[in-house]
Amino acid sequence: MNAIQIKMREVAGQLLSLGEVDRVIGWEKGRFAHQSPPAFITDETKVERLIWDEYCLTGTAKYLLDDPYRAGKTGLFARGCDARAINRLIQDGQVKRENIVIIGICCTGMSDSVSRQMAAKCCDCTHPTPVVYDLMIGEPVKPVAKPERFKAVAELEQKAAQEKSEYWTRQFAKCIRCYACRNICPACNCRECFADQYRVGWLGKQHHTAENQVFGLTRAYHIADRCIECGECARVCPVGIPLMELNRKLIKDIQQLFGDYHAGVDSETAPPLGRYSLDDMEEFM
Amino acid sequence: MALMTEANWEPKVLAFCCNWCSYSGADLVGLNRMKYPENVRIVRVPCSARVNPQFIIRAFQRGADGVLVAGCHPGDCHYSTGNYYTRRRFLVMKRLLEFIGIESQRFQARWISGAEAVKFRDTVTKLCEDIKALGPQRKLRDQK
Amino acid sequence: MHILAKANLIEAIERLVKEFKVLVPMQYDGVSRFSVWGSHGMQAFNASNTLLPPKDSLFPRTETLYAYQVANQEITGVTVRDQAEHQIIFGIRPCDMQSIHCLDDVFLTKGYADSYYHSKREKLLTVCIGCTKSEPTCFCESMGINPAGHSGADIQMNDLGSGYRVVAQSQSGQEIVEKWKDLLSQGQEEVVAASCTLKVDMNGVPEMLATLFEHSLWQEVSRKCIGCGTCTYLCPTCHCFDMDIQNQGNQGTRFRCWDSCMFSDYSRMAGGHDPRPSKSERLRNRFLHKLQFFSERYGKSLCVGCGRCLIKCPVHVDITLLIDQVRKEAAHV
Amino acid sequence: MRRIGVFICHCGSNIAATVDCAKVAEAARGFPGVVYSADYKYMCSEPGQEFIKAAIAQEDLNAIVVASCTPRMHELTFRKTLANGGLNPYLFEMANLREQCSWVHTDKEKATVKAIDLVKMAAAKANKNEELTSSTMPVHKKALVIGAGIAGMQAALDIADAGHQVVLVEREPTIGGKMPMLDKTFPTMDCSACISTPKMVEVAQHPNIELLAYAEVTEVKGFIGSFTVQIRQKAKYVDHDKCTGCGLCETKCPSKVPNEYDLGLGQRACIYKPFAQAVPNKPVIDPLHCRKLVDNKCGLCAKVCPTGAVNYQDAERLFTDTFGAIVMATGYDLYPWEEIYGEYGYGRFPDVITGLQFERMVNASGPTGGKLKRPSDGQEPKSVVFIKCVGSREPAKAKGYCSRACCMYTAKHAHQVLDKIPDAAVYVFYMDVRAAGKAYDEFYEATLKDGAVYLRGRVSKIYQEGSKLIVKGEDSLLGRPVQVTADLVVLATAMIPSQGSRELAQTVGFLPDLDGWYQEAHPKLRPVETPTAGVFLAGACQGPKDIPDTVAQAGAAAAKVCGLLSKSQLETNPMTARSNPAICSGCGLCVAVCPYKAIQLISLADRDRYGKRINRTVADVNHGLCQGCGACTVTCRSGAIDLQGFKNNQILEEVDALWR
Amino acid sequence: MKYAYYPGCSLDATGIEYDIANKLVARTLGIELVEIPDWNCCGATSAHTTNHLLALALPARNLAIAEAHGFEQVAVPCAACFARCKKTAAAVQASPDLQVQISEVIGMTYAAKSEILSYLDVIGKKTGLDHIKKHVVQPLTGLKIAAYYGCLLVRPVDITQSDDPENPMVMDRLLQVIGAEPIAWDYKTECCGASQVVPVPQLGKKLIHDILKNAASYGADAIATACPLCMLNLDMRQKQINAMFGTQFHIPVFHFTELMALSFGYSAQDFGLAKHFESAESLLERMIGGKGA
Repeated sequence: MNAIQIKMREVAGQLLSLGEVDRVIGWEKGRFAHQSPPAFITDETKVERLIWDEYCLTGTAKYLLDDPYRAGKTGLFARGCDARAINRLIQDGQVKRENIVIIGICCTGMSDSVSRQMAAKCCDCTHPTPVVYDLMIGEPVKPVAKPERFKAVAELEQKAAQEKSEYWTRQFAKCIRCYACRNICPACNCRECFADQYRVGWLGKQHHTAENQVFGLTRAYHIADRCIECGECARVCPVGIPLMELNRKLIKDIQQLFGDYHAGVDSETAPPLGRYSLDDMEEFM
Repeated sequence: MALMTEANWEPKVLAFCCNWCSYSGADLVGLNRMKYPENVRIVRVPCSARVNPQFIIRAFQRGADGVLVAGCHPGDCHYSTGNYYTRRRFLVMKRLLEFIGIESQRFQARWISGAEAVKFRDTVTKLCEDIKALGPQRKLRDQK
Repeated sequence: MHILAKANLIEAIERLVKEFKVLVPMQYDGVSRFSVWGSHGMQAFNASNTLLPPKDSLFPRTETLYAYQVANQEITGVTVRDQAEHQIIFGIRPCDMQSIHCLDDVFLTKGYADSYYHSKREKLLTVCIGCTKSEPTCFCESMGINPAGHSGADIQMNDLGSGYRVVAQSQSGQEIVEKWKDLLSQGQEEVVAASCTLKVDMNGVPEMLATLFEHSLWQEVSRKCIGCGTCTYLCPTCHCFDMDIQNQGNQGTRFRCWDSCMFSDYSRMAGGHDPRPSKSERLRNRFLHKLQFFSERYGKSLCVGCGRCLIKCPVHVDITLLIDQVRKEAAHV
Repeated sequence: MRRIGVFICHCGSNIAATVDCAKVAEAARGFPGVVYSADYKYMCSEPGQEFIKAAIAQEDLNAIVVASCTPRMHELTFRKTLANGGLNPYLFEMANLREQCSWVHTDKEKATVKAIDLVKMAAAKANKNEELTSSTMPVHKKALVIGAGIAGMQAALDIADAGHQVVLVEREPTIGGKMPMLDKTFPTMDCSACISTPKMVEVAQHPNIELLAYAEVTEVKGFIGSFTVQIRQKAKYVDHDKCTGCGLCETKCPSKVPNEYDLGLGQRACIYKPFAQAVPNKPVIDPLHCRKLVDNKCGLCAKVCPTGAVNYQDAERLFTDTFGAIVMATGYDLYPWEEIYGEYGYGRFPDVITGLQFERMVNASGPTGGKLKRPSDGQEPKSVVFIKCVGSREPAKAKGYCSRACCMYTAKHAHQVLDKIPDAAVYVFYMDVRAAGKAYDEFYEATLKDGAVYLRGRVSKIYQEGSKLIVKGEDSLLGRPVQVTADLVVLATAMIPSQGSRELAQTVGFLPDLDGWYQEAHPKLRPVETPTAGVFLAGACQGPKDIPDTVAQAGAAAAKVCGLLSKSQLETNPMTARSNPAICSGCGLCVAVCPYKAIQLISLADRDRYGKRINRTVADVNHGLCQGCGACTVTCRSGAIDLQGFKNNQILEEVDALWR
Repeated sequence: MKYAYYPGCSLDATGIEYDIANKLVARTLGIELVEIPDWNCCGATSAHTTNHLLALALPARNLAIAEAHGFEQVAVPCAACFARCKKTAAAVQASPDLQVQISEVIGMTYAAKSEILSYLDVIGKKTGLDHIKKHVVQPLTGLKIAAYYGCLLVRPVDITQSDDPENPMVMDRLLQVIGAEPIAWDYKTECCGASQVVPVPQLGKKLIHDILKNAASYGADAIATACPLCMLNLDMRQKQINAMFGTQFHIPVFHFTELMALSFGYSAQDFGLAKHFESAESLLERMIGGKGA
């Protein structure tokens, strides 16, 4: 693992000292061994803080949105999911490609900070190697089709309506409306989220199961054709709601209905729900 | 409200109808004095592409027992491409609603032209019968 | 000294259920919280603490304040919804017990008592169980709290292995001990007190913070924060709320619900001005409220060291690390 | 909260029969925002409308709900009533109690419950209605007609006669299009030049028409009422002001090249008029073949020119102008049969020609002076075979549609051969004869009587045997193969959109159909309009058609343009989308779904959260183009773009009202 | 290049000289032809006029054997067999349940994966023209030849997928490479009457007459074909045509591989030139100095 870490520090040091970027976003150690939160390094003497271990779980791309109009360029360490997140942000017009120096890292999967096993999102990862980068660290690997990642969805689909209804009602009863799933998601880059627009009345502020479900369903539909399957929403949810099952259900349907489409793999192909085809499946005749 | 007590529960079905085709199709049912159950309430929208899937979630949350989205046949849209987007959006939304436990009969999307009065009447009548069989919709209901 | 054998625990609780709504630590679907005795889930007495704090028994997530009627453009009837029931939080930990005291300061002192909180607080009894082991994230000792127990609880129990030592610390606590008379036995076992592995030096911190308002450390710490509400909604002492109307046409209800100072629209004013425009101001505000403002106003820290925010913060913002950094920065300001 | 007045109509007994209108009115009084409610026998009648106006004044109402028939019937009527009553017409909602309640239900009690719900929905929406005013857009009283064939000329003349300015743009050096190439026109057999050249002259002399021949449209911006168009006129190398059209230069020019106008049957000089009666009747120089321009030799034409009009340094000129309306009249071309039809020899046999080449030969001003000759040896053909549907009705390898005019012009050609060559034998291989116009079938019958032999069947092969062409086919009525020895074979080739018409459609901003013909807004109800407001269609560019239909369509398009240009301002539909820059994140998803390209991303000067000046991208809706379909409002996740009159909160209120 | 080789009944009997010539050409060009073991008749016209399933099963069996032996490409010299095999492959690819049915009938699985090529395509398309030119030792200079394709090699277009149905050029290019002069005549793809010449002689013979007449009108010294039945009709029946129409046609007809063999230096005896009805000796003598005689 530390071969990558040494390379990361070397590259970050160069970029900062040459002034190519005025900050680098990577990961650093937290207080405990299983914590490697994002790190923001602004001067080359501090690159020693950068680390690469099995707990670098948080996505780095969405931090580009914190101050979208800052002048300087950002050096961004990007694993497979971060690269797709960058494509996502570029395609949504929130970030300009020329403002980022992408340092791709061929990721081999991270560990869950509680179970210490391979994190769920990494088991299901199809594009471990970054799809867009300026320079690359590690051995590139071809994308892996992992159809079994839809297994949980397929099982749930077979269940009776009542059972599915109870399952999701119970899950969303746990929701504490902390909006961590929305704030970590690279596909959620609205300037003002529908959940915050109380005057329009999309969503009540009350914390109870019905409003939680409306928020969960609406957010799932909003990112249906743009979710890059980075799995962060499910990871950061403090009460463990299986949000990726909702997203995977939509992704599976969209791929079956409108042909193979992987969000964020390139920044040209428009998301399927924003286009149409004359010979789309006809179910409403 | 008499309708709301569970004993003599009468289903309430919401229908979003596009102004140029299905709304005028619904009018034509009236002109021909054809009959269908009283449970349907029609909301007029300029085009089926105006119907936001969030309206459907909202209807079920407030207590709708069934929802219908009706638009022009693909190719006939007054705004040329509106219903192509409607088709994609509700192919996906229909499956999501089923996935969270709303019975498939409760949400229907249909292409109904301005001349297809019979098709509108039959669609609505069948929808109401299915919903009566299924019973009241509890799924996303607000805690009262 | 009274001993309640673990075997009699269920019976003891059953006796309270008649008069009180007993809340016990329960675990289901991966979430531990204080739920009504007998509801769905597994008891979690031996867990160190619940994920969700007990505060929602006193300060509910969503609470209807009053209902109103409207007739031809005027409000005709307003009925206040303020019925509280007798509750017992059974198995509260000393840190959460201290958090209730913090909430008492906010809602009941300084010249205004919140009636909704007050009516619930009057009818609340607390049975505190001391901690026998601490989590790596616990640092209540550093916050001046004794993991073994808390004087503010009505009854203080300590786990002795086969049973619990029971000490009544208030009149109503004594009444409960009376009810358990036949279940109690006598014994002299020593209480084994847990101690926190995570230490942080709190003294002088409020004063240090007063000098660091403009310091750049707030940008540093807040860069990785994603502005979600996890820390505030898991924190036992956070007490911010928002109010809105649920309009039902001719009638409706006014309710209050939890809000988080970390949200981007929390302090946005009409016209779009926001005194705390970015997350660095917001994070600074939360830490200063926890560690400085509250102690300046009420003389005690608003952080009780329960460690919940350390566990669940998606990006591991750590209040203890911050305190260490504050000490370092204050040294040479 | 609004002060709403609810008016329940009995519609005689149509509603009152199955809905207790008084009960609905009484219930309506309890709805939020409703301060006045009444029921009346005929709301849409004169007294009904007066009743509303009176109520507005007395009760100080600021929103009206009328529960009567379908809004598709009387929405406009009641909007006018509000306007007369001093209220903004868009503070108004209708509940459809007739077509969608009383007429479709029988149980009065349930129908009344439903009626109350429908009124409650309307009132809930009315509560959130806002005052909308339609803005206006300037209309430049000038029309642009692209293509100066018979369609373009007729449209230009009709618009100009109505007193409007017209700019007529034509790509070729002369106007007139295909019609002057023809000899006779069916069914009256009057000479084509005699009825088209006068129109060309009329166009050239019309005070309101500015003719730009030898020019192409290169760029079109803007929208209905103000299209900004850039036109590029190619270099003519002849100053048409000085030139008198004497034609001396044409006779002197040494280098001859095949004349495109004669489809390769005739020659022309490098300084040339496509044909004698060309308009403008002045030559242009062919830059590709003129020796002077290519390798700086010769220069004879400049020497002989009496007025010194020749200028070898001439350059192309750019014009930019603003127009209120555009008429597309780009016409058709013939299908390149040589690429596909191996059975007819892939174009190897010179005596296999197209209908247009036949026209050029029989045309008196044509290359053969009206004499029918075999291109191979110039002999007069004694046996002529016509083959119809070459490329048309051939979905397998060419075009699936019928090109409409070939049955008639083939009958005409057969008639002309029998006229010009008394002892000639004429055979026509056909599938069907489609002669549906006025006096068309009679014309076909006459041709049969003249002795044309119609053989029902397709030709399977043509090959050369000596100087003759052997045409092998089948007579499906006799069920026998047939072989004809022919001197000349004329193919009735399919019509296709003119070359470059697809790119031009993209430039102007509308879509051609799958075959490349311009897509009309509605095949039956709006045949001369395109979905893009302000762009109209005339003639064969919209689909194959003959001259009578073309002229009729040109007149229709002109009428539409005159309707548009008669107003100095265009009232825009106020119920259009509007984007809120405060919420818009500039993601651009809405831009792609708008069928009218009415949304574009613009740069907005703004301040970031610390007050620093920044520029950020937001969506901006052009109210002239937006037709109010609302597709963008659903694509916009944050609801920044909303449709006025059908806003998100209005529809949510309507939905919520049902379950309050 | 290695091909499964399906000779078919004609090349085993009446068209034997075509088979020999094919093998000589293959040997020279280094193409390995492996005859499909235990092949059966493809059914030709008689099968598909009697039973549709049989007409598909017969060729399917041959192709299944070829597939079983791992051949990705099958060379089919006879035009009729080529058409039948192509039709079978297309039908099976189009419908999975037909594939199951046929596999049951022939007792083997037939996956319709292998590529079916006429021998003309094998030589004319798959082996490069310059590779062929290297082996031409005796170019047939001055020999004006009418390349005759017939119908089954080029029609129906979507099944044969080989050349332009109206004006094919594969054989013309081959003839050019071996030094001959292909003529641009009109009857390249007109039908030779095939088996109809027997039951409906006046029609069949007329068709053959027209072909010969058109070839003669362009001064063809010989006609080249790539189908044993066309060869038979054009070569064997010239005497009957002359008798019937009073014409004097004596145009030798060759299989295109016979001409190629000659250009590669083989002598007439090496392949059955003597078996031709219209004697070709006089022509060859004139052309290549009598070496072949």
